[in-house]
This record gives sequence, structure tokens and C-alpha cells, in this order.
Amino acid sequence: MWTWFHQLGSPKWFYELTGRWLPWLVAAMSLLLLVGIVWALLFVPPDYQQGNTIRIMYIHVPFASISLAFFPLMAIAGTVTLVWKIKLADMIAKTAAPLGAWFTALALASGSIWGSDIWGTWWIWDGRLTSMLLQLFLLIGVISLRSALEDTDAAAKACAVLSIVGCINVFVIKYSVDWWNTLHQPASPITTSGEGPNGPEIWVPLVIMIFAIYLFFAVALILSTRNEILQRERRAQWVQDLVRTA
Amino acid sequence: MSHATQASESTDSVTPPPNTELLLAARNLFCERDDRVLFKNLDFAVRPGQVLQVRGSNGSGKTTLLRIVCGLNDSYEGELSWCGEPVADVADDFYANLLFLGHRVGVSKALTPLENLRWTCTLNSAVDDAELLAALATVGLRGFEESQCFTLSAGQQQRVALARLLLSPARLWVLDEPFTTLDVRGVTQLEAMLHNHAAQGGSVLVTTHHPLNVPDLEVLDLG
Amino acid sequence: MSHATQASESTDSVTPPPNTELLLAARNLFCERDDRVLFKNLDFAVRPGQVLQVRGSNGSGKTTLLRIVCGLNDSYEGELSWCGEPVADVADDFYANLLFLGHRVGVSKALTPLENLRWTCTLNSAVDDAELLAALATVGLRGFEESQCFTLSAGQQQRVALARLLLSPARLWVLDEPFTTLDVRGVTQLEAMLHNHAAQGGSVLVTTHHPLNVPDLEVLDLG
Amino acid sequence: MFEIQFASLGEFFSMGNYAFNVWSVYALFALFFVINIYFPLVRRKQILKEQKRRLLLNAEAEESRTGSS
Amino acid sequence: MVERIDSRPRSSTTTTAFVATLKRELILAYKRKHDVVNPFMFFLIVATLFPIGISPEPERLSLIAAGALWIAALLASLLAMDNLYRADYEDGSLEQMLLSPQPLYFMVLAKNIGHWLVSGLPVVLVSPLIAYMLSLPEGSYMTLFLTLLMGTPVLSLLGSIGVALTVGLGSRGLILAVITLPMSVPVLIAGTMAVTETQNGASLAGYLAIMGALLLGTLTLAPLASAAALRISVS
Amino acid sequence: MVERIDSRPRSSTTTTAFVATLKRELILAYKRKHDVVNPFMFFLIVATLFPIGISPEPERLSLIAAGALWIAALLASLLAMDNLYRADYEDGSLEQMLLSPQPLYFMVLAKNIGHWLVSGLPVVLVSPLIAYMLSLPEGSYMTLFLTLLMGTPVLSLLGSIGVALTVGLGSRGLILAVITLPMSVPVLIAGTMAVTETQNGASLAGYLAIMGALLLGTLTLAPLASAAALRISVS
Ligand code: HEM
Ligand SMILES: Nc1ncnc2c1ncn2[C@@H]1O[C@H](COP(=O)(O)OP(=O)(O)OP(=O)(O)O)[C@@H](O)[C@H]1O
Ligand SMILES: Nc1ncnc2c1ncn2[C@@H]1O[C@H](COP(=O)(O)OP(=O)(O)OP(=O)(O)O)[C@@H](O)[C@H]1O
Ligand SMILES: [Mg+2]
Ligand SMILES: [Mg+2]
Repeated sequence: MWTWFHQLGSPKWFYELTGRWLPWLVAAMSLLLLVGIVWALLFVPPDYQQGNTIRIMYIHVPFASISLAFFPLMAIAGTVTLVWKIKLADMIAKTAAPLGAWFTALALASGSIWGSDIWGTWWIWDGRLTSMLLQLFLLIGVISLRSALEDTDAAAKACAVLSIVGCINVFVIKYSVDWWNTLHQPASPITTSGEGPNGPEIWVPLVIMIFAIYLFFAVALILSTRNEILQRERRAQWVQDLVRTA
Repeated sequence: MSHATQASESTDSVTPPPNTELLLAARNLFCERDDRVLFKNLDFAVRPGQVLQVRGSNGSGKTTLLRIVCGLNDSYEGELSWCGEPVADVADDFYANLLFLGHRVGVSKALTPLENLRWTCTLNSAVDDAELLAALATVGLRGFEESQCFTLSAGQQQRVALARLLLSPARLWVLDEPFTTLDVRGVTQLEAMLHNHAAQGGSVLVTTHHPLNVPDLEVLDLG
Repeated sequence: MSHATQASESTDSVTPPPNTELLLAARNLFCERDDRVLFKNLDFAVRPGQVLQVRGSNGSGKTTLLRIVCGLNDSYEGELSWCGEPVADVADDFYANLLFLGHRVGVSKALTPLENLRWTCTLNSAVDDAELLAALATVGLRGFEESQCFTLSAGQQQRVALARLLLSPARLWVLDEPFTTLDVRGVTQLEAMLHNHAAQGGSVLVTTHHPLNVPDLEVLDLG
Repeated sequence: MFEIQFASLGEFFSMGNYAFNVWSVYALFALFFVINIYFPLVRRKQILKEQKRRLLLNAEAEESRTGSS
Repeated sequence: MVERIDSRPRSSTTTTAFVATLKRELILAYKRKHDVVNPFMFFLIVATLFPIGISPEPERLSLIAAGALWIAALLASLLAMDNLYRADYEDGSLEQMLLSPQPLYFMVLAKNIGHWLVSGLPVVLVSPLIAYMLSLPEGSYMTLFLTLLMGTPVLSLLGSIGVALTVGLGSRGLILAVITLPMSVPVLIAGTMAVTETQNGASLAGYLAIMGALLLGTLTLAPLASAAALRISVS
Repeated sequence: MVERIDSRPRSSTTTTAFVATLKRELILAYKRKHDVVNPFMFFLIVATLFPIGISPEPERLSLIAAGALWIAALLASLLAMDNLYRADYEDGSLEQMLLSPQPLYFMVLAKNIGHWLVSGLPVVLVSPLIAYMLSLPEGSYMTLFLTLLMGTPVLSLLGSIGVALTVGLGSRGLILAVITLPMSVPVLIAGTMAVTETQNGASLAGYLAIMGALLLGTLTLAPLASAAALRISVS
């Protein structure tokens, strides 16, 4: 039974499968992105309070919500690495960390540009922002640990442990930071901004963008993971064949 | 330097006589570091009463092999068994019967030889101070029992670690270059200790670059 | 083990023949650590063309003596002279002509053998990369020039340090147990290097516990 | 629902005086896109090239070894 | 004489191994007295940086006192961690610990406890003095003391995971901080909020319950993670 | 073949040794990229501890911003120091440096400069961002940036003496902190005063002159002290 599981986790299998999927994924992503962005930029009515800055939401919200998925993803991959020693899981975890840092950074940047008008400042120590910032630090910690440990195997396992511990921590941090912030401050504009008119002309493009960014996430992850596979499996026969024909 | 595919002299797959029941057996070991195959299809076995010297040029993978045997390195493929069972299944018994001394011998510089020995021994078996002192005296550290180890010379620090050999109930000793920095008398003494352990039914897996003067020595050559 | 008061064979205070002009001379050295006298009234001298082995049991003070000679330890009494002048007066010339390899050989784990060698050599003399690569190949590290040193085996790291012997213009080599962790071929090669250096008029001060196969070896026994 | 919210291209670019905010976010997104989609593709080409060279070198080394011995 | 000294092996138990490891930790601390004195001194010095760097006026100080104390304690605990496994790693003692038949969990726990006793406890004990120097409002002393008492072990236990992960690295100090500090934020929040909110009349018990939960959680889970991390670092 | 490779010794000069050492330092930093990233990250993280631990309100933050930034920079510089000589001590490279015929002063200076370039400079460069996040009053940015630019090398040079003194000890991090932090207090005072006083209308030039004097003084004297300390530590 585990042989099946291992086969499922074999880099070759993943490489071939994603090779078949990629064109479709890329096509779907491009289409949705195109539709979403055009819609968001051209057709969405300006918000009665925020005016055209509402268009930032279509970048910000997808990125902010997806960036919360990275630690759970890395923790699951880490568990698989530690328990079943499946290399593919670590390759995914390895590429997920920097990608997650980019997602988080973009969520922070777009949020802070959005907020610069509403709050009149680029940055406030609001609960959600702070916990997002701390998540970015934790992700950079994982990347830093990975780059510091030279041995691939040791790095894989160490990062797996750190991701699992970090995943628990992300929740504790989020909880505690919200708690910390709500006692100090009135509710942040993030939560109040949901009060405006909320018709489908607002949320349909948002849903499209969320799907588009999810696809984007999948494509980016798959592309880097495939590179990682090519590098780590460079001595496998199938990679050598592939290189020769490429 | 690489590609060593020798089987040791001790893997006779004909039915072994009852007294040579295998203590440790490795089958089909394969290890690769940085694209260089250190060994492949490596089989060897250690019987009670055997001293097995692992030999090979620098970088041939002796240290790596020893650490694999001890479970300190898991970047290998193949099977390791202890008394006939896979090591993973009998880990408790295996570690209770294993004594490993690596390049870094496990002697804290800030502690005295006595304190060092007391702790490392307690990890495996109960010992009392009289025994510890006797062991330290045997390895030539009388008078240094209470000096902090960083004041000792390289050879004396090595001797602190070797004192454990006199106290441990472990059946399998795995020693990585235990002779470095020992003076001539120390070398003779350690050779006697190895022989003695084998004579009492224990086994030794040892690496060294120097000819080893131990009766019935067997050699595993990594090339 | 302690109390070593021998004078070496090489201190002939009769008028020396002109070609044996002394490179390094120690007079009346005395060293005590933790109330234990390691050596006293110790005299010895090193001529050009001489290989002098310092011998003694563990803890007899060999490392201490070598570090004193190099100026890395100043808890001693007595005089050290270089080409007839007190070392302190000719420090520049002395250090320009000294090559010391201690227990810790000065190989950075994070750098590659090439980078390591490039830096250590530049501290003393100008060298170019072709020479460095040739030296590394000579000590058997071809193919490892660009691996980081922490991936190398113990013996290979030692060899990185030994490559300096091929590049240095220093006349006096002071080597503390350079043979540890070297394999048999490495030992032969290093012995040849020592002999070669002496033959070209250099001198070597070396400690080791193993019999040294070098022609015209002289021995300083610390007991 | 599908009516363009801007009367002119100029108005579109000025985004009701939020040009900087809106466009910089979309620019960041574009940058991000390049970094995470385009760079991996470039890197892939690079990897394949490197490995091809390595394979050739290895094959040559192998040949010279068998040839000389 | 090279006979084995004792031929009847009496195997050790987990308890003896735990006690021996704890004892060893304390002996080591006793030998290197600076290990005990330093976290303490560091705490003092960092705490004095606040009046120097920010403001010496008691009114302004009293506003930042709780935060400053907690930040200083956090940093002191972090810096002290560096010693926890490093020397053992370098001289090979850690390998011996891993090869012991006794469960690593308890030995890690023993080391953690020993380490907190010599590095965390002194900081907690001296904290009221520093609190006075930083003009912490009267009435917050007890809260500060109790939360530090329960919070610093959590910091140690979390830090232990970070050190265990990085023990094989050359330059640990900072990477350790980068890994550990974000994880310590919840403790910092709970600690400082306890102080400020009880000043505003909130009851202490709730905060202590949270601290207690954090402590129990890390006490059971963190040594597991540390043990796993040590195995990874050594191999 | 065991012949010496080259029989015509061309001796190296102080300049080549200086350049080689500086280069080596930079290569080492490049290999261990985290050495560059971490001081920087540490600075960021410690800076975020202040709003969390003390107060997230911009008005209160702006009062402590300058002090918090300086304290964070001080600690980041201090922690980064740990790597300066330790690895070289442990693998014996330091002995080789001492035994070189070239003056130790210049090699120490090269190491210090290399180290500041990879650990101090990034902190200085990112400081305006953090200053914004901590609501530093407008108009103080330039002062902060310039004083940090001149102050962090002083901190590095002073720290270097501390590391050199403690390099042979087991637990460096803390003992180093205890030695170095008190020495760094003048820099902290000058730096924070420059920021607060220029807010009150004082001229920047005077403070820069003080900083410049501190920098020049340490640049010439500190490597001397470090070199002497290294000699002591190694023997
Ligand atoms: C640096 C600044 C900001 C950061 C780091 C940030 C971060 C986040 C995060 C983490 C989410 C959660 C996504 C989810 O739970 O699915 C989110 C959602 C959201 N943010 Fe932001 N945000 C920032 C600024 C803003 C600003 C200024 C606004 C608008 C005024 C805003 C509006 C929203 C909205 C409407 C959502 C989705 C609704 C919801 O999930 O509650 N954000 N943001
Ligand atoms: N820092 C120190 N403080 C006190 N005593 C010391 C110190 N260093 C060395 N000693 C003492 O000096 C003696 C000689 O040490 P040294 O290292 O010179 O011996 P050695 O001859 O090199 O031995 P080995 O063959 O084991 O290398 C030791 O017994 C030790 O007790
Ligand atoms: N962490 C590592 N990463 C990559 N390669 C490694 C690592 N450790 C060891 N190696 C490689 O494995 C080879 C064997 O090393 P090992 O230490 O086992 O040799 P050894 O036989 O013990 O040599 P020596 O006689 O010098 O001690 C080395 O050549 C080295 O290149
Ligand atoms: Mg070895
Ligand atoms: Mg010695």
C-alpha cells in the first residue's frame, strides 16, 4: 500500500502529470486574470467612500487570503517529509516558502497602499497587519534556515519541523495579536469596509480574481517545483533522457 | 577512491556455526554523497568475538559508514539488522548495546574527566564513582581526575573517552579512529582492550589508518 | 609522564661546522602548567636541513613546546633565538619564515579548499591560482577544489592544510601531529615532503607518535 | 453591470486622483508575476542547459578514460 | 590492566538519566559562572538602555516600563539559549545523548529545566528591582513577577527548538533570533497586556490562566520538537 | 610529486594581505547569505517588538521611536559581532593570521570593514522604513539615517574588541554583550540626542561632528585593541 503512496509521491510522476496539466492551468489562469483585471479596472463602479481605490481590493484580498494558506501547506508537506520521507513533499515545501513570502509581502504592500488613503498613513499596528508581518518574518525564518543548512536532507527535515511548529504559532500569533489589538483599538477599517453596497458587480469580479490568483499560485508553485525536481533528480535516468532531448 | 564493492571476509552465507550468530549485519548498503558513490552493494556482518577493522583511503567513507551503522546518518539505502532483526524494530536493545566514539569523542571541555565519565556512563548503565576512578587510573589519568578537560592535552582527552570502554556493558563498540593522538603505550593498551572485549564475546567495528596489532583481526576494505 | 629534562641530540655546544649555522635555538626553556613542570633546562636547536621530531607521551608538553616556539604561548621562561638573534628582535624575519600547523589546521569549513589556500598563502607570499590548483592536486584533492570543506572527510581537510607546505617560502616548518587522519599513502607523501624540505635547506620541527620514516631524523624526547 | 466607468483614457489613467495607489498596486502585481512565473521559466532553460553541458562533459571524461586505458 | 571494570551491567533508568543530565547542566553552570551571571547582567543592561535611549523622566518611563522589561527579558532569554546545546554538539556529547537507550525527550527536558533555572530564574528574581528603576506603577509588581515567572520558561522552551535546529550552523546567534522571536510574540503580548490591563482594573487570574495554558502547551510539546530537531542537526 | 611548487618566493605586501582578508570576509558572507540577511531581519523584528510590547498608538510610538531604533540597531550590531572571529578561532585560521608577517592591525581592520559592510550597512539602509513604521516625527529621518550611518561602524569596532576578548570562551554571546553594551552607551546617547534635539531645533552639524570624532577615534584605536585582545585569546 505504501508503495502506491510512494509512487504517488515520486518526482517523475509529479513532473509528468504537471507537464500534462500545465497548459490547461496556464490557459485558465490567463483567461481568468484577463477577465478579472479588465473587469476590476474598467467595469467595477467606484466605491461611494473609497472611490477608485476599491480596485486595489481585487489584488489585495486574493493575495491576503491565499497567503494564509502557506503555513498549513508547508506543515502538511513537512509532516509527509518527516513521516514518509517523500522527497516530493520537501520540494514543494522548499518552493512554497519563498512564494509564500512573496504573497505575504504583496498582501502587505497592497494593503498598505490601499490604507495610505483611508487611514492617512501607510502603516498602523493593527492586529491583522501585525500578524501578517509576523507571518512574513516566520516565512523568512524558514527560508533563512533552509539557506543556512547546507545538507539537503538535513535542511528538508529541519524546515519541516520549523514549518510544523510555525504553523501552530501562526494561529497562536493571529489569535493573540487580534486579542491584543481589539482591546486597544477600535475595529480596523478592514472590517468596516465591508459595509458599503455589496452587489454582485463588486463581488463577482472578486471571486474571479480569487480563482485566478489561486491558479496563479498553483502555476507558480508547479513551475518552481519542476525546476527543483530537475535539479535534485539530475542523476535519474529519466531526467537525463529529458535533458538530452530538450 | 570511490566505488568500493568488496564484501568482508565474514559474510559466509553458508549456515553459520551456532556460536557465530550474527550481532550486526548490513546488507546491500548504498551511500552517495554529492554525486559520488561512496559504497554500493556493501555487505558485512559482525559476529560476537570479532574485531572488524574498516580500512580505506581518506574520503573513502569510513566515518560515513560508522555513523550509518549507529543511526546518526540516514542518507543511505540498504538494510541493517541487529541479532537478525531490522535495527529499527529493536532500537532499544541495539542502543543499550552500542558504544560509539566518533571523531568528536563526547568529552566536555568545561567538565573534569570524572564528571564527564559519570554522565556519559549513566546514560547507559548505573556506575559508581569507585569504578569511574579505577577506569580513569587505568587509562593513565590518575592525578587528572579533577582537572577541567580543556587543560588536558589532546591525547589525554582521548583517554577520557576511552575510559568508557572499561565501564560500558555494551556488546558492540563502534570506534572511529580511536588511536589518533594516543602515544605508543596508549596504542598498545587500546589494542589490548579491543582484544579483551572480543575475547569476552563482544564485537568491535573500528577504523584506523595504522596497522592494528590485534589477534584474529578481520578487515573491511572500502578502497 | 611528566618531568622531562632531556636535552636533544642536536645541541652540540662544540663549535659547529659553518654549514650548520643554527636556524632556531632554544636555551634553558622552562614551562610549568598547573603546578606540573612540563620541561625545564630544555635546550635544543634546529639547523637548516634538519628534521627534528619531538616525541613524548600524552601530556608531556609537545604541543605546548611547539606553541611556545611559534610565540603562541608565552607562559615559559628561557630564550628563543632565530639565526642567532632573540626572536623578539627579528620577529618580522621569523614570522616570514615560519609555517605552523597546529591541532586545528586553519581550514575554514565554509570555504572551499581553493579559497582557503588562497587566503592563507596570501598572508605570507603572493601566489597565483595555477599554483594553488597544482598543490591541491598533489595532495590528492583533485575534484574537490570547489567543494566546501565541511563536506570533506577528516583526512581530506588535513590535506588542504598540508597543501600549504608545497607553496610556502617559509624555511622553518612547525607541525603538530600532521599525520593524524592521513591514510597510508598520505603518510608516505608527507614524509617525502618533509625530507624534500630538509634537502632544500629548510628545517622541520614535528611531533608525532608514529615512527617517522625520514632519513637523518633527529629526535627530541620529552619523556 | 458592464459599463465602462471612465469617460476618457486620461480619466482612466488618473483613476480619480488615485493613480499612484491603484497603478502601483497593479504594477507590483505585474512585478510579482514576472518574478514568480517568468523567472522560473528562465531558470528552467538555464538548468537544462547546465545539465546538458554536464552530461556532455561526463561523457567525454568517460570516453577519454576508456580510451586511454 | 585492561579488564573491564565491572562485569555485571546494571542498566540505568530514564529517571537516573534525567537526574544525571539535570545535574550535569547545573554543574556546567556552576563551572562557567558567567553563564548564570550574564543573562542577568544582560537583562539589567538592556533595561537601562531604555531610560538612556528613550527618556529618563519617570512619567514617560512608567508608561513603557512593562514593555521594556518584557522586551529585555525576551532578549536575555534568547541570548542565553545559545549555550544550550552548542558546546555539547561541538564536543560530541550530543551524539552520546542521542545514542543513549533512554528517551531523548526527557534528557532535552532536563537540559531545558536546568537551563531555565540558571538563566531564566535569576532574571525573574531581579525583575522587581528593575521595575522599580523603570518606575513601573505600584501595584503592577506582582503581576509582572508572576507573568515573568510563567512566561520565561515558555521563552526558553521555544528558544530550545530554535537552537536545536541551528546547532550545527556556524553563525547561530542571529538566525536563532529570527526563528524564535516571532514565535515569542504571544508571550510578550500576554505578559505586557496582563500588566497594563490589571492596571486598568482587569483581574489577574484570566491572564495567569492564559500564561499557564501557554506554559503547559510548550512544556509538553516543545521538547518533542527540540528532540526531533536535535536528531536532524546531528545526523 | 612532492616538490615545492614554486621556488621563487614573492613576498606579499600589507596591502595584498589586507585585500585578501577583506575579500575572504565578503566571500564568507556570500556563502552564508543568512549572515547578511539576519542582522537586518533581527533589526526589523526587534523593532516590531516595541509597538507590540509598549504601545501601538502612533502618538506614543513617535515618542519612543528614535530610542527604539537605536536600541534595535545596537542589539543587531552586537549579535552580528558574534560571527566575527569565532569560526576563525575554532578552525585555527586566527592562529594563521597571528603568525603572518603582515601587521595584525590591518587584517583586523579588514575583517571589521567587511563585517560592517555585510551586517551594519543593510541595517542603516532599512532604517528609514522602520522609522516610518514607528512613526518617527517627520524631519528626523535624515538625522537618524546619518547618525546610524556613522554610529553603527563605531558599534562594530567596539564590539570587535569584545569578541576578540571572549573568542576563546564557551558562551560568548552574553559575555560579549556584558562587555560591549556599556561601552556602546556613548554612541547610543549621541545618536538619540541628535534625533531628539534636532527636533527641538538644535543644529545637526554639532552632533555629526561628535559622531565623526567617535568614528575616527574608534577607527584608529579599536583595531589596535582588538589585535591585542586576539593575541591574548589565542595563546
Ligand atoms: C498593510 C495593510 C493590510 C494588510 C496586511 C491586510 C491584510 C489582510 C488580510 C490578512 C486579510 C484576510 C484575508 C482573509 O481572511 O480572507 C485581508 C482581507 C481584507 N482586507 Fe486587508 N490588509 C491591509 C489593508 C487593508 C485596507 C486598508 C483595506 C480597506 C480599507 C483592507 C480591506 C480588506 C478587505 C475588504 C478584506 C476582505 C474581507 C475580509 O476577509 O474580511 N485591507 N487583508
Ligand atoms: N591551558 C592549560 N592550562 C593548564 N594546563 C595545561 C593547559 N594546556 C596544557 N596544559 C597541561 O600541559 C600538559 C601538556 O599538554 P600538551 O598539549 O603540550 O601535551 P602533548 O605533549 O601535546 O600531548 P599529546 O600527545 O596528548 O598531544 C597537559 O598535561 C596539560 O595538563
Ligand atoms: N555532509 C556531507 N556532504 C557532502 N559530502 C560529504 C559529507 N560528509 C562527507 N561527505 C563526503 O563523503 C566522503 C567520505 O567521507 P568520510 O568522512 O566518511 O571519509 P573517511 O573514510 O572517514 O575519511 P578519513 O579517513 O579522511 O576520515 C568525503 O569525501 C566527502 O566528500
Ligand atoms: Mg573519517
Ligand atoms: Mg599535542
